[in-house]
Amino acid sequence: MTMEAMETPEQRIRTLAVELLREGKIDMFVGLRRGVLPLTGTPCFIPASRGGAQEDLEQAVGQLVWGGYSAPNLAAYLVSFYEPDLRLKQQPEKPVLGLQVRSCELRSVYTLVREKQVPRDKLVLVGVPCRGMVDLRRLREKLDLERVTDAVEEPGALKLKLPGGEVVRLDREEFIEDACRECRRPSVPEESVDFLVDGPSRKEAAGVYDAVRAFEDRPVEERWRIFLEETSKCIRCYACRQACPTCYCRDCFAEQTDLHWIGASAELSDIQLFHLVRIFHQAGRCSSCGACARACPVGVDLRTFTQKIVKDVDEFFGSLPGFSLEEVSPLNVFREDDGEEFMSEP
Amino acid sequence: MGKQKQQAKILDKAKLPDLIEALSARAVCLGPVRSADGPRWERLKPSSVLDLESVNTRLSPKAVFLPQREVLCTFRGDRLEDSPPESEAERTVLFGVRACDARALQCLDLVFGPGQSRFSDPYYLERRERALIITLACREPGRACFCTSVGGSPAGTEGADVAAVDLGAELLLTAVTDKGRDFLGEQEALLTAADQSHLESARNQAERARSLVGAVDLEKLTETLARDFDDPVWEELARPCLGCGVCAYLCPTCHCFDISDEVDSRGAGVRIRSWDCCQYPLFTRHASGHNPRVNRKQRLRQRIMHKYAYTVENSGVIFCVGCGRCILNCPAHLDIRVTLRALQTRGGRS
Amino acid sequence: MTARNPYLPSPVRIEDIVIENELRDLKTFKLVFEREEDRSAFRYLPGQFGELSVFGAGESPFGIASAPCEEDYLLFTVKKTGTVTGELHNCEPGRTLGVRGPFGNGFPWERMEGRNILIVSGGFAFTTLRSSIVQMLHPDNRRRFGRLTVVYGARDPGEFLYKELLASWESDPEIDLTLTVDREPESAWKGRVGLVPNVVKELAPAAENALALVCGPPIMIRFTVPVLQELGFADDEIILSLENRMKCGIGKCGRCNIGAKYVCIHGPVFTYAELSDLPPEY
Amino acid sequence: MTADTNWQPKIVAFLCNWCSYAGADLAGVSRLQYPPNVRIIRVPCSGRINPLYILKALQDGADGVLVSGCHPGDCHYISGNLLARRRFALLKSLLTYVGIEPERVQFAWVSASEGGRFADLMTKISAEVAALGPAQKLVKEFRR
Repeated sequence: MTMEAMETPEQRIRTLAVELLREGKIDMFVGLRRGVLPLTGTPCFIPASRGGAQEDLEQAVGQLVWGGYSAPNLAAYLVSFYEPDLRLKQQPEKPVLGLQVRSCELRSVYTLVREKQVPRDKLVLVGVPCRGMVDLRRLREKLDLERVTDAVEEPGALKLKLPGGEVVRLDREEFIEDACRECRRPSVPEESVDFLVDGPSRKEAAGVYDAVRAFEDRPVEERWRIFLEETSKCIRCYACRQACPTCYCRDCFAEQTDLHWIGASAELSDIQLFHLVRIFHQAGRCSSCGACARACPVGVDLRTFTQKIVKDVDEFFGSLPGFSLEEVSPLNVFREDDGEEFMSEP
Repeated sequence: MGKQKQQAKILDKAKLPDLIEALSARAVCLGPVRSADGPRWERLKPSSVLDLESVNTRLSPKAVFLPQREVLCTFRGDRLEDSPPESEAERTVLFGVRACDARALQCLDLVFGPGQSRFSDPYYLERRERALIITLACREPGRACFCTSVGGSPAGTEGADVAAVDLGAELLLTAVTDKGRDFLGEQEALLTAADQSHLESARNQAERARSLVGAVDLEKLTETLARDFDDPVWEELARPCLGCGVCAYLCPTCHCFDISDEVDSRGAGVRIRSWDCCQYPLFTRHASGHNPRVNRKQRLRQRIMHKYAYTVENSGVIFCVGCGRCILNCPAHLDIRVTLRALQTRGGRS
Repeated sequence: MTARNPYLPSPVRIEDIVIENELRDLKTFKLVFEREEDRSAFRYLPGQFGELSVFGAGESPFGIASAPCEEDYLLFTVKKTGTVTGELHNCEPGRTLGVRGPFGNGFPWERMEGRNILIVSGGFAFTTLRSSIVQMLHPDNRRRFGRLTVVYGARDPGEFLYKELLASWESDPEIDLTLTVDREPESAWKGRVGLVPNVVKELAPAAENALALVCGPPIMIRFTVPVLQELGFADDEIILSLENRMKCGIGKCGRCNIGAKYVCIHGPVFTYAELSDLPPEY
Repeated sequence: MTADTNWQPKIVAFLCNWCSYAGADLAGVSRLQYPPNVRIIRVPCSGRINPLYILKALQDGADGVLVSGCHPGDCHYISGNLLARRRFALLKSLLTYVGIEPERVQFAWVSASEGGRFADLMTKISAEVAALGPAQKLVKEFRR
């Protein structure tokens, strides 16, 4: 048994980050640190030049965590590092980033690389195992999360400390996000990253489209009623769009001022158009990471609707965003025998 | 005056439905109602299940006075029609407003009243005038609360017409304004007089709650913000920000808005005021394409400066009441307390 | 509601439209109030702005190009750039628009009295300066001001606004007008050739007892201010007008601020000294 | 809401310039009867159709939308219609999923020589949409 094998995934991430930063292989490491609130993770950006002192670097890297912390998809931060500043004639040299990625984040990264938003050669990918992310919404339904004073995550349990000092022990698996429960590829393939951190990952899920199928089976008016109810909650804060790594348009159609596709306010039909187009634009891109639904402050059930496009792209065209540079966008190609049962005949 | 101030009353919680029924006859009565996503501001019915225990509602009650989408005027073709009818000109009672949110309304009053410019906002002010605010003191603040660091307190009564304290089986109601006194007078039949022990347990509870609120030392903030507009710390602070509008839309004092015209499928035109947010690039972009706040660093800085520096300079008030909504709901789990601390400790180096 | 609702536009009719330039993307709209009480209530200073509505497209702020002494109508010169301006450019005379205002502080009229006035402008930012000049040249007002010097530049001769008015000023002894174009034009051109800052430098107007009103594209302002400083203008004698994105015009909607100052109420006119104390967010 | 007994559905038809528009034209010159409540919008190719066009039509009050292009293999731009076919398959499925009646948004191939097919198609679609009644979903309507 090597030394490495004895490290926990968290220690291994820290070791790799220190090495990469110290050896000058990356300009910045992007990972997660604990948020102030229990069971949350917040993005952590550690630049190589932190005044140079060894202790400083180790202290910064010591914040990096691995676990089920509820956190955004880190791939959502990449495009801003590489998009050109249109005001400048000559673009400055872009940084090389070390990035801690779980499998869903990696799929987003590959989509961004394929779509030329992020250069692969500027990324050092550190794949990490994933046991699923804690679902804060579900926890909130169960207990007064806003008053929980501390929380510890164990492989099979969540231990939360209540204001009175009482500790509640919950079955971890019960409080994992749907996106993770339904994840069919929780492990990072070794060949798709530069470093792979060993550790326990979830098992591959079966029946991933069950929720979509169940929704499809509802009567049409009921489907509309639910869509209406869900979109009525939306406050148009754009958190779903901003949290999504593959919603990267510089000028979103919702904000284009020359064409004015939709109104600027929270008018219901405009909100519905926004979501329909947002979902449609995720065809062939969505990694099913769940970041959009997680980001929503008002609990719109984005997953039920966004997963539909994933399922259709998968079932109609046999395409699912994965871990390679060779995949082609399903909407940039066609087959002569693509299904056309949906088309009308006189 | 001294005697009137003592006008504290007791409402048996079992009589809450009666109170709601009595109020609903003459006013739109709103309160925090239990839902799957936590308490929500809703129109109350006698059968409503009020949530008086949760820390606070996800969305703040500012939407009652500054709706997310509001018609300013209507038109057809190029003709302006009459202003929208004041059909909703009913009294509004907000029951169970947290102290932080009531203080936030006072911030909004500064903006929409005539103070900041010589113009008043009739839409906002009319709703404010029609409304009665009944606050509910916090017994058990949440992890994200920091009202005491920005001048508030869990049992504060600023912005309240009537202040309520939850004493378990009963509510202690104290009038704070004349409007509040009138209200308690009208509801006399449902109320009994409070005695010394009620007042004492309310006091003890307030003290206890106050001691439980986490503190952020903001003593040097105004000074550092005034100095550190170009500090590199802003770049660092903005990096994890996703650029969405959650913090602003959920904030009880954020009030920036847009005005736009919409025409429906039948040619009816409305001029709409809708919430807008300084974190969106479009917010400041000129028609020419030039944008004074073109990147996230500038936009995050604007939000912080607006709340903790500009409003202080213009009206002497910090536009943050420490409700913690931005902390609880940020999709990147950024914590404004950490940001403010970082600005004080790291700012000013350059 | 006792006070007037500041969000409600007053109806105005387009009486005339003048296409100002060869590119045809600048038009001046002559607007007449439909209601006399609106006309008499709309009392403004040069340098203030109004919010123009094209119902259905929206509302945008524009500096008022007419002068208070032109009592019967308002003039707005509009460049076609976005939704509202695009729709405005589609309008024909006779159509009803909405106007709100006047908003903003306007030029410092009281400070200007008794002083020599230097006006420096480039491109289509000349609008509120037209208002100022017309107001100053009015026989009732002229003697309250000293020498009036105007330097106005455009890319080429076809791009000057208010060509008839400029022609009349050229022969007017009450005003010293210099027109300049950026580069040697193909057609005959009597004026100067050269960028505005350079022309100001050459003309070297005296700074003594003078105020400079400067409106133009940011790049012109950036290079003109040092020239004026060199000529001896103090920072608070250089007066600029800003154009941040605005919506409400009344200090509520929160987007036009530069630091703690709102362009719509504290501005749009600021001295260079005031701007130097503010963050560069304009 | 609409108690109007004379109500006729409004149908917006996006027709490709090279085939379907010519097909509609042929229906016209051949004096073939089809319902007059169709608003035709000519586009260069069915591949030019942004899903937003369809959604906007519904939002602005169309009761039904038809998109029509050249038959597979006939596209003037070689494969515009085949790329479009994938997008339409997804869009129609998504709209149906959220509860839009499938008859509201239809896709069909019509060639330049198929005037009869176009007329028949419009007759059928018009009847289907009429049976559904006025569109209520995704429509921008300010109720005051």
